[in-house]
Amino acid sequence: MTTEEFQPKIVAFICNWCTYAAADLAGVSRLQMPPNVLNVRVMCSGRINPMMVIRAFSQGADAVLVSGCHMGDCHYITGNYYARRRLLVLKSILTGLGIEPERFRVTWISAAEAQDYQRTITELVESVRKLGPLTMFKEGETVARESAGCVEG
Amino acid sequence: MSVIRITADTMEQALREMGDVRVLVPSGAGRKGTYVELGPDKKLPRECGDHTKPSSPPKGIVFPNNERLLSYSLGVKGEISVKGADHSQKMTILYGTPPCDTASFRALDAALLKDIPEPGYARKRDNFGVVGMACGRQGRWCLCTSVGLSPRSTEGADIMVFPDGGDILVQRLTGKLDRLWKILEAGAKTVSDHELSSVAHKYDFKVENFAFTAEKLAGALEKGFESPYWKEFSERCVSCGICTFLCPTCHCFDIIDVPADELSGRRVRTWDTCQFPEFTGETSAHNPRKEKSTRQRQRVLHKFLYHYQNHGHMMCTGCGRCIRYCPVDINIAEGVMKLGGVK
Amino acid sequence: MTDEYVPVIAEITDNRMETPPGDRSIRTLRVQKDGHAPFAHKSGQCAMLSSFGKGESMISIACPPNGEYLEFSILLQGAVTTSLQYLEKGEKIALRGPHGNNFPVDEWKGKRILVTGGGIGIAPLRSVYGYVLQHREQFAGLDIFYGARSSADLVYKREFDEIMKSGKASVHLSIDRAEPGWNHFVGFVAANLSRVAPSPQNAIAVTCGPPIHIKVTLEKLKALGFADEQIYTTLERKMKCGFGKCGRCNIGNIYTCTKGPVFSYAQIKKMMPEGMPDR
Amino acid sequence: MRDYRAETSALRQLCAGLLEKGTVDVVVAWTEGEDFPRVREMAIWKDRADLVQTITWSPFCTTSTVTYLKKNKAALAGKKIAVVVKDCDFQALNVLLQEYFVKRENMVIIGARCDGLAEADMFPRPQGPDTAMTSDAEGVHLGNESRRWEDFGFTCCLTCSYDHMKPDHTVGEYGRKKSKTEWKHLSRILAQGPEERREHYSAIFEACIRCYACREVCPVCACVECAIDPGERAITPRTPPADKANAPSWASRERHISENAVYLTTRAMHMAGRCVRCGWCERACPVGLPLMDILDLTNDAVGRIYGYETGKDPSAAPFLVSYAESDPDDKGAHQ
Repeated sequence: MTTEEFQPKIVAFICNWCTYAAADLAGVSRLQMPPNVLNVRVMCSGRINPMMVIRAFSQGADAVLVSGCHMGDCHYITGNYYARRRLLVLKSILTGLGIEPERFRVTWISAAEAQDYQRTITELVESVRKLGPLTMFKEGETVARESAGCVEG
Repeated sequence: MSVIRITADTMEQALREMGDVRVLVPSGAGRKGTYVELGPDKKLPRECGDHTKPSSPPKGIVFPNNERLLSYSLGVKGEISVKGADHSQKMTILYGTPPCDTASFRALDAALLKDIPEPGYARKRDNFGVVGMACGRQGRWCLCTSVGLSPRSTEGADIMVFPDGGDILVQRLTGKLDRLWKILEAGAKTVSDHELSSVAHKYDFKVENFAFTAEKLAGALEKGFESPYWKEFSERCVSCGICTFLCPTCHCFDIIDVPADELSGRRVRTWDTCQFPEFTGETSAHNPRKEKSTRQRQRVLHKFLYHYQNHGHMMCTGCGRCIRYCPVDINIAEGVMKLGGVK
Repeated sequence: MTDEYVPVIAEITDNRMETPPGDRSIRTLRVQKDGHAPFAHKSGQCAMLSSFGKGESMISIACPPNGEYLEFSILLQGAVTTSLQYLEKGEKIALRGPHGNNFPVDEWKGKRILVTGGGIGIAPLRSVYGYVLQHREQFAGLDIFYGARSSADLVYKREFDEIMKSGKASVHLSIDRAEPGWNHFVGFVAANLSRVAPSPQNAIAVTCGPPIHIKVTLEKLKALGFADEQIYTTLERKMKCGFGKCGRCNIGNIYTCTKGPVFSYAQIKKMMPEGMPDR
Repeated sequence: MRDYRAETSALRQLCAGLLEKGTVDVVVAWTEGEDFPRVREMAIWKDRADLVQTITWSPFCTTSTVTYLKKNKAALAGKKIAVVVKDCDFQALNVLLQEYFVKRENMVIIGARCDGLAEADMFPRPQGPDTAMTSDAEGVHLGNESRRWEDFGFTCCLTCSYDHMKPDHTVGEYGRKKSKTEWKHLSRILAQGPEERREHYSAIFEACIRCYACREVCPVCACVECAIDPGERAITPRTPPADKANAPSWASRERHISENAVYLTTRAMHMAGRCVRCGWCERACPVGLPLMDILDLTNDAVGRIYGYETGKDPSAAPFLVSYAESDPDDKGAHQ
């Protein structure tokens, strides 16, 4: 598979109050975007458990986007502040493990910023297309060696 | 005759020339060690002992930590189709295991093949042979002579090797590795029983870390079931799986379903351990082994009593891994001795 | 070589409500394969029912051997039982078995059979009293003691009414707390047992239920003069493989999935103390 | 030069006094085991005060008394506890105090100044339990045998520099401590490209056997129900069936590289603001995995980006349940 043909699978967790509205507006405004993104609407970016991101990667996502309201605009006052801290720690870990930082993005897009949403998605898809599929978390069934830790080779 | 004298190089050459056979040898001692394939850059072990014993036991070769049992797919109208897994594996020879690891296959065979065989283990075991080696160096935690084995015992081995200078004496014990045996036998010098016993006698040293004979203590262990000592024994246990996952004979397993999506997935067998609190936990929250003292009791008695009652030999092979690698210094030999009134 | 792990695929031909929906919902599934029972079994044996993606559960077969079908009465408990209860008529189910030993019902012929069940523990006993009812003339008598928390929690109510009407057995029902309109005994099964005080003469007592039920019933039966050999019960532990390998259902050196679940009280007394019903 | 025999007898006296005066109900400390110089954690209750004579303190105390507190929480609940802690255990105790796992007013903290840990298996044995134990800047001396600090390969100890604790009682000189070597390992890993890092960490994920020793020995992994477990530990007889049926399953128990990666990454994530770099997980790992390579990614982020000092202030808010308006934002590819 060449990189031109590679269609990345991207999971986007987006907050109900800002980014989802932005995505909605982008759709209504007919802004062109690559169709590789699976949007998951959540009530607040603060609801995103880091394990959801890890799970998304291990279940085959090539990139994950978490997007919420701008700092100070959270519908629940402080949800995105908590989200920012824990998700960026997660990003540091994932980057350290060798997952390119482009594959995990945390952004803040307000309900009016449909064009920002369009740009973020386009950039994300383009950069991941260049990187190719994620190889870090191989899907269980494709693992040839089923005997972890006992026999090498 | 079933004993020959050859050079270690002849053995190495024979194993390398067998072609479609996977040969596994210990890669090194301690935590970093495991059993690895005999590659071109790897030398066949010439001796064995505590200094060549890896922390990982060889049971994973025939009893993998993670093995698919079946795949399923469901139809939208409730149809089910199930495909059993192919448990077969390439012919594998394990070479150079010390008697404790070799004997582990006797215990595993008894536990997993008797009555109804465990399908995954049975299929892999069919294509698996063990070339055991007499042990030349005891370690600080070894207790093989306490559990009815010795540094030269041949339990579990298909072929046994006794290093003697640059030569090795090779003893055929079962017909399982006859292909290898035929290659070795061609032109080799046969050895008398007398010579074998005089070489084997060199390996007859007594392992004296723990002064007890397990078989004599079985009765005392049975009486000690409700002893308050279990609480003291397990007080600092952290309920991790080291003692059981590293044990060459522990074979308890879990069966889990792993859905790939809503309509398909696989059923997988993984190692499990009696030390995890949820091991016997029922959905109703009833758990017969809620306390860690009861879980440690299960581990010790399973090895030294229940398996002995059911199969006539100790399940512990005396490798000492559980003592050495226990993060909180829980010593199974000490426990058995205290319960048995030896100490 | 047969693969013990590969289940039989059978069909659900009936899914009856036994107790009202809710946290203690019980439903009875009838399972058939091509109009017959998926496999032959004996009274007291179990089968491993699968709900793919959730796991497996060991469930007692709640009907006597009949060649036609298997029945399972399932109490809502966790993930597997929840999805099993949702199975509809015509859907497929995967099961393997039969596992374990059985009640020696054939050896009991000519005796009076006393069945005491508590809660969902009546399910394995149904295979015993069902067998006795099938071969009623070969047994000297049949007493059924059965109790549950409330009248709503009683299973097989219609069946018990029929048995009572037919006069083939004496049925003693009980519930834990009084309810308007309840004209049977109020109190625990063990209390009902001492009230009726059946004679141990030429009798076999079979009991099953929650651990506390078994414990108290055993005491009562002993008080009534039953010998250890006359009392049978079932011991069940968490099971995964069902054929004596996975190592979690053992009581001492006895694996309850192959040597059990049926034991006489005499056998239990010889086991390691963790086999006592209150453990 | 430190003489651990002398410090041990001072510690025994101190603990005997605390029990005698009734200041505490129980002392949690290291005691002499059967296999000198390996030690065992033990709770010494008032009615068995004679056992204080088995208390010991030396560089061989590689285990954690705080893990003992965590694992025996039920037995110790509501009791006045004196606990002997070395420097990293102290930090761990602070983390547990932050999370209200233990109550400070119930604790008497005996801080044992630690100069580094030593592995018993590196010394020839058996040796008598009365063998002299000393240490200096060079290394540890057991009888006539000496080993240098570097020989043990305990990287966490070599880079340890805790110096801000205030215990109720002390053992050993409680002065300022400097790390023996500078910790460059992580920066060496991070200097590599993503490809090499993936290779390095994949090898760790692949070799993990999921015995969960790293989690169980960890003094700050104190959740009743771990996210990795299939939701069976917190079940009570009153848990409704629907709760049990719908419990989230974050990770499967399959053992292969992908699920192992989920486990170890999740653990690293949950260690943010908790890991005190005691290194016991790494020492306990039966297959010798360099687990601190993973946890240090977390520690590096927490320390370098957020300037948070784990376990320093027992009254501070835990890292993951607090935030600052000045926390940095995602810088895209330039993390």
